[in-house]
Amino acid sequence: MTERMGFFTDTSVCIGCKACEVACKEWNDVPDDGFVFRATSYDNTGSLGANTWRHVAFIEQPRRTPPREEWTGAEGGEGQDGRDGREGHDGIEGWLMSSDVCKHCTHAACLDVCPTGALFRTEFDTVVVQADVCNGCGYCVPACPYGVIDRRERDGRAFKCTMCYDRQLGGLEPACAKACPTDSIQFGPLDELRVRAEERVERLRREGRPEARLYGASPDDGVGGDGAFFLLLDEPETYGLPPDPVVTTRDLPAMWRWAGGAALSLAGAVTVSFLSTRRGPVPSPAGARRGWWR
Amino acid sequence: MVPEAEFRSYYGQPIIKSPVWHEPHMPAYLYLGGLSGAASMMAAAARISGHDRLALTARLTAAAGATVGAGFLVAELGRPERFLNMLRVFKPTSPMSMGSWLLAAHSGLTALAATAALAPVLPASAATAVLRVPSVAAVLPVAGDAATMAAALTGPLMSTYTAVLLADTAVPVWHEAHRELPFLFAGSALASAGAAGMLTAPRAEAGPARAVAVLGAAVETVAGAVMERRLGMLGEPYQRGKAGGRMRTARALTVGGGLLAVVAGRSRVLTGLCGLALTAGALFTRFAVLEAGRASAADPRYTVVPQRRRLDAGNPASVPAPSR
Amino acid sequence: MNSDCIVIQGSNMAECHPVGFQWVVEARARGAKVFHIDPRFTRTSALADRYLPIRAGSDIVLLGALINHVLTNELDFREYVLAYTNASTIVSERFKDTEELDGLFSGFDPETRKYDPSSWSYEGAAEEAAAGLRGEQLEGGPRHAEAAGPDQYGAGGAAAPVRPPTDPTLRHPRCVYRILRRHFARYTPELVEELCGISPEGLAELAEAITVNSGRERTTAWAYAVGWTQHTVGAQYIRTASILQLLLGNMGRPGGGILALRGHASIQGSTDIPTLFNILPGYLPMPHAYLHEGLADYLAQAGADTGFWGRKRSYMVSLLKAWWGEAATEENDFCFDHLPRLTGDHSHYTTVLRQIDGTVKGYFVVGENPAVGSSGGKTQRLGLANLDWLVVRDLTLVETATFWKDGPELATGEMRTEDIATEVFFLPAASHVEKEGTFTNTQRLLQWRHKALDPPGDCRSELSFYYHLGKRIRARLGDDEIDRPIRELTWDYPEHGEHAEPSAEAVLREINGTGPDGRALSAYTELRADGSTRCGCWIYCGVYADEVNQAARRRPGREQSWVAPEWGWAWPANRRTLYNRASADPEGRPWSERKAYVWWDADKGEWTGYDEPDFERNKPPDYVPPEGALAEEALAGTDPFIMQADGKGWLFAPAGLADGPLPAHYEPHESPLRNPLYSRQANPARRIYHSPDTPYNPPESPLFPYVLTTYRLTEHHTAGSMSRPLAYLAELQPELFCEVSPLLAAELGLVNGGWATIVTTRTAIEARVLVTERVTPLRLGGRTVHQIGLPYHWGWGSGGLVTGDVVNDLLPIVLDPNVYIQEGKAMTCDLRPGRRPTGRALLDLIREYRHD
Amino acid sequence: MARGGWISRWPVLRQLRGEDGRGTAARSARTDALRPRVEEADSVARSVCPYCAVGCGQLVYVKDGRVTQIEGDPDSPISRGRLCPKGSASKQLVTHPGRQTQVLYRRPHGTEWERLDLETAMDMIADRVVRTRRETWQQEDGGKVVRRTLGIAGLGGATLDNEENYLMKKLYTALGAIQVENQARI
Repeated sequence: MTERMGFFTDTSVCIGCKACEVACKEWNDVPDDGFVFRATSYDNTGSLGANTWRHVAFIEQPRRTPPREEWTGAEGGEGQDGRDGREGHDGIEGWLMSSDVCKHCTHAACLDVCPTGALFRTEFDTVVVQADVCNGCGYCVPACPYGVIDRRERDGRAFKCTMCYDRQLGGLEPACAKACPTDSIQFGPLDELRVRAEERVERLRREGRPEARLYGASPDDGVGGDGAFFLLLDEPETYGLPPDPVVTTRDLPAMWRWAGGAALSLAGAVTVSFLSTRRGPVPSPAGARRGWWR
Repeated sequence: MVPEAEFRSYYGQPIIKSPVWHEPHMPAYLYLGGLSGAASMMAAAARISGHDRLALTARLTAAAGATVGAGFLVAELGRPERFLNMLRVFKPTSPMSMGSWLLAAHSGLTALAATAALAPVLPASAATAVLRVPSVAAVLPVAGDAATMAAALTGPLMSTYTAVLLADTAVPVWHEAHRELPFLFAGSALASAGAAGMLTAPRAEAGPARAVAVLGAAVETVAGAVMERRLGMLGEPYQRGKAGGRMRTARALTVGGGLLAVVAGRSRVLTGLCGLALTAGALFTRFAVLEAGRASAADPRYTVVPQRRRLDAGNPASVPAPSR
Repeated sequence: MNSDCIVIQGSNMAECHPVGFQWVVEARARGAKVFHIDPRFTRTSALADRYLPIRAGSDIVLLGALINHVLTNELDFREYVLAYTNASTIVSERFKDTEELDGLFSGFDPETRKYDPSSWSYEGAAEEAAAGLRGEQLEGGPRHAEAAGPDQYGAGGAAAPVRPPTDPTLRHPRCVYRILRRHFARYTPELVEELCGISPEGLAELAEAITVNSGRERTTAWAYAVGWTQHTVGAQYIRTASILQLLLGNMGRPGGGILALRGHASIQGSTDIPTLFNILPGYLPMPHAYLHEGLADYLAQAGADTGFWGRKRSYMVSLLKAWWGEAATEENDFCFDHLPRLTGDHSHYTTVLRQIDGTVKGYFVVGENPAVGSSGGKTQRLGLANLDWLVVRDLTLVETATFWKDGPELATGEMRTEDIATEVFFLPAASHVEKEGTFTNTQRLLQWRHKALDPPGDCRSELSFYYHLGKRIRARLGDDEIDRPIRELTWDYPEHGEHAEPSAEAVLREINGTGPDGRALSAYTELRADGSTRCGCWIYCGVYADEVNQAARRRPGREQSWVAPEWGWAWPANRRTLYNRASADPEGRPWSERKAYVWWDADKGEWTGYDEPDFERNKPPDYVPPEGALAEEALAGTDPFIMQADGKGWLFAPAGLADGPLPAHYEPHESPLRNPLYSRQANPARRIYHSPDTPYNPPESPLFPYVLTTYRLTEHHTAGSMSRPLAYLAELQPELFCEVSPLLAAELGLVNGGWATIVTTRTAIEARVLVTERVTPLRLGGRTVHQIGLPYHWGWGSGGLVTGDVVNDLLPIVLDPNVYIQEGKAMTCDLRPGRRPTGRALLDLIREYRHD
Repeated sequence: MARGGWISRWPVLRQLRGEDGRGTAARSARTDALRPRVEEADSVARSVCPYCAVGCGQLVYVKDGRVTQIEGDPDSPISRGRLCPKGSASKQLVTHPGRQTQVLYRRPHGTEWERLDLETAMDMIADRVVRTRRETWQQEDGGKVVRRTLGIAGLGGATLDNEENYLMKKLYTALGAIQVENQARI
């Protein structure tokens, strides 16, 4: 296994241009996700799925009064005319944009539960689906704690971000990271990215953005840390991310134990049933042929 | 249930993906797998205890359940032609992988057991010629009995592994119910198998089947009740909406069937009703569980709130170091 | 990128120039403060330090107030202002300001609604004429800002004196500095609050930031786009910013200036080498029938004789030689008479009306889609329907090509396909990868595109089309007089490939120009007025220097200085920052180490620095021009603005503008407010049309209470023919929507995701509703003014996977008098819930709204 | 990595040989053979994005006469290899099915498009230009020589090359057509 590669998505410089979504689709020949006006700010692709491997979320933060000092444009004058002009309306405090992607978990549930080996861990420590193997059992879909992977209708197989595995094999960076105009999406050795992210978050906090926090960067979390982690400016759930995800297979041993217990109970129940009704009706004609153990 | 204010989401969109499994495929497989498993256990017990008619029908039920169930499983695949890929890897971390190997073994065993049992009465034809090769004919009964006994080991697992299959996902009402689900399914499997036995075996031998049915109904009912209570807020999906309705129907049918089984006595009609009720109950349970899973996945509240509470309580989730 | 403060106003840079915005993000990371001033909170605002919501169409008030702030507090970069601008120049006593004439400058003729600029001239100077590059370089703005020159300035005279009377103490009441102070005195914070909706606190913060971040050590940059140009006072918006930036000493210096963020790959190139009616390549004016009898006459009036423009004869003669070769001789004025003459306004919208009145018979539309892309789309379509023949060249079947088949007028019954006599030719075009050639980007940088593969099917480049069309036309000529200009035209370029594609490099070489020896020239200073040199576009001279395609240079950026002089080629003479002489003090030393860019190296006796000096390399700072010197010799070593007659940055423009030497605030043609400054509601010289098909919304009309502004989205391109057919872009913004504030939505009962109908006197369109706090209702003069935003990318065709109503159909046809750009950024409209009526019912609805 | 027949590639066997069932053992032959498609390109052209005026560098990869990929040119000091969504969609711009590749003709009062071959179309257009020019030629206007036609007008987009604009302006002007306009004004 070579060095572990990953994504660091710094949402504080994301301009929501969606170049990542397009670059990803152009490279990976991902079909369009339908033409639906969702009226959810500028987001019309909704969420990650089989046909959207990068998804940009748009969160319009209504201003909470009193204006929080740290937010852009929230202080002093603007807060003033904001209130004047809006007749009680709080107006806009900020517009968060964030490019979501498969997290390539250290403990990846999709990979754990895949029965065919279609999902596998690459030499870059990323998690990739082999389309030539997947038989569309769909198990990985509900297994993912982030709701990333999904089965493509009609095609029948499961798809998700590969962190451009083929490009990495050629020493190229993933399409989304390469296209990203403001370098909000950074690709590189995970360890370096984590250091860079720590520095960035520190700086933001110094500049008066206490709400800045890293998401998925800790190796101690419920999935053992994400290969693709984020710098967020609000609670994860407002971005559609689980606040404290856990890899479902963590509890698998316990599950087997309970299932084993249930299996034994079942066996026991059957035995009891037969024992309790041992003295049954008159021996059937078959009764002549006793069991061989007699 | 936390107040709305605490709970935030992205335009109310779900965080995890709903299971893509279709109806009736998945619930039908869950039912048939359970039925086959319990039935094979019953077949063994019956064989041992000399309820040979019951043993025969149980063998056939087990074989049929496994075969048809496997059919539903294949039909569920997005790429059915690739069903053999299920045996491509051996993966302890994947209940479905384990289940596939288990199903392969179990369906093989039950098929052999059934064939052996049927050999004497099968009409002579090219297809069955092999069964009348003297050497084959000689070992077949023994092999059949051996297969039956072996299936008694795979059977109970067949009936309960499906609970792990569901629990080992991010679907809140499945994952959090990983203690009770196996018992719910085990009970349901017993009830189904018992019902099948009552319906197929001659009255004279139906006694044990009736007992199995009653016990199954009891276990299923109790497990369900316990599960919903322990899940607390996460129990809602089992009580509300479509899933709730199915759950209640399942419970009524199971309880009713159970009671009927007790009093049915020698009445063919009552026995028939009872068997049908339990069978329907078992089916409804599986449909209800699947639907509850979908409902809990579709509402971000069931994903976010428990995790939020975990964080607020200061004990975030964690996992032991990489197993790789 | 080197700015200490960046003000983005009239531009949504993050959305419309995302990749360019990376430099803003970097500057911010280095500590620069970023302001965004816009009617809407956009993706740019989200990344700015500070967002100020402003009412569309009120920018001059804000900028004027900033100028007022700088002047009254004497915060200007005095040393720079005195040395490099015309602040001390004394203006003719005949000049009268808007403050004296209630919204008019002296020289206005109510009959023609045009200005005679003679009274704006410098003390003791005769009238000014229109210099080709007047103001243009300075403004960095729409390169055709002098476009209307020839037919605007009446009888021109001699150029501005190179050394007009001045008062370095700035005390003379008629010196430019004093005039400015008087003129902008009324642009107060109170006025800003009343007209722009920006609070005094917001204004104070902005004023503080730009003044603190200007001077020797620091620079502030301004970035704008069509949010400034598409107004009836568009050119004056940019003038106002220029005045402010000159006062702050931010022109010609690193991290300073005014950036025009242009919207199309080569929109810059298409004005440098114009497909515009009123100029020839290199901003030489088209000859005017009533002004220019012959070449001498033309040159005498085509602008200043001092400054580099003073070489205009060599530019013009070289162009004529490039076009008519041997046929062009001293005797025949180098075929000057082959040039057709203008007699007035022949611009886009006027031409359309000429289509409707039947004057125009044939129309070529190449890579453009006026049926949905121009204001008052219905007028456009009426024009198209009245042509004899129409040639459309594009990648997809644009609405302009299919209007006869599926235009909106068919649905309303105003047109019937069978009645439309227009003969339509649709020719598929080659894409940017299927042909070679140069684009000129927004920084005047020419970049060569190599051809990747042949175009499919019948697709051809425009180069190929026009070349072969020209050959066919020449083959059909007789030998009579009127055919001479074509017969004698130089029209032979090497052909290659199975499609006989003409060589783009050969054309570029012709544009670059050749000397007497037939070899490529390397600088426009080599151009001669005697006909010994040929040059297709003097400002591009040097792009093929040393017989090398300089635009194709691609030395990796990481291997060069941040100026990256070896990537492509920038006009003029590969200079990346114009007038960069101003980045050094009068003695030629950098204003500061931090802001060093170009400086005088006394030892070597030449100008040097990071960039190509935009100055005569060996002219020392202490050079004083001899009397009667011409062209560049007439400029001193301290005159950085070398295209100007006097080498100064013009705070006050004695000529060159059609609507006044100074900016004044006028309301948009359609506005819900009365102009409190003057009794003149809107720009008195604005260009209006009286066409029954495109009436105007009356000002302050209760029928149209809302301010409407239009804009682009990152996910689409202009009218959508390059984005709506693309699944990957269409899915990102699938439907036309209007952005409204929750307050307005509540008032009108609009539902997020539902439908709304937007109405003007032109037409009504429907759009999905996007309710958002990003649109701010403004409190102006005690009343709440609601603004409505509409992206304009949709149409019914163009092979679009997504379609929608045509926003431009709502717009009025009213133009800026300098550049003839329509007012597309500030109109009024009505808004109602639900979808629009269809068919006849739509016409009935509009009738209700028409005030006649 | 195991090659050869599917038996020896069967992951279960490879697991028995000690490979990771969630890693190397699960790899398919196709996965082992994977490479970035740009490596197979026959040619790479250095180009410039056709959308806005920033002028981002593009690399155009061509294989078997088809564009297989367009992405940013890292060498460009303007864009440093980055592209916006439109620039990133450039490949679709030049390859999408909605793109027209045939000449179409609509005769006066016609209700449908008709096919026309390119050469014929060019000749017909040339005929019309010459005819219209002659019919609408204006030698004088109010006693002043103008030598022009108001019968022919042109409107150009701002995505045309400088060379193209140059030939257009040159030809129009020589023809005496002065109503030449451009998106720059719009």
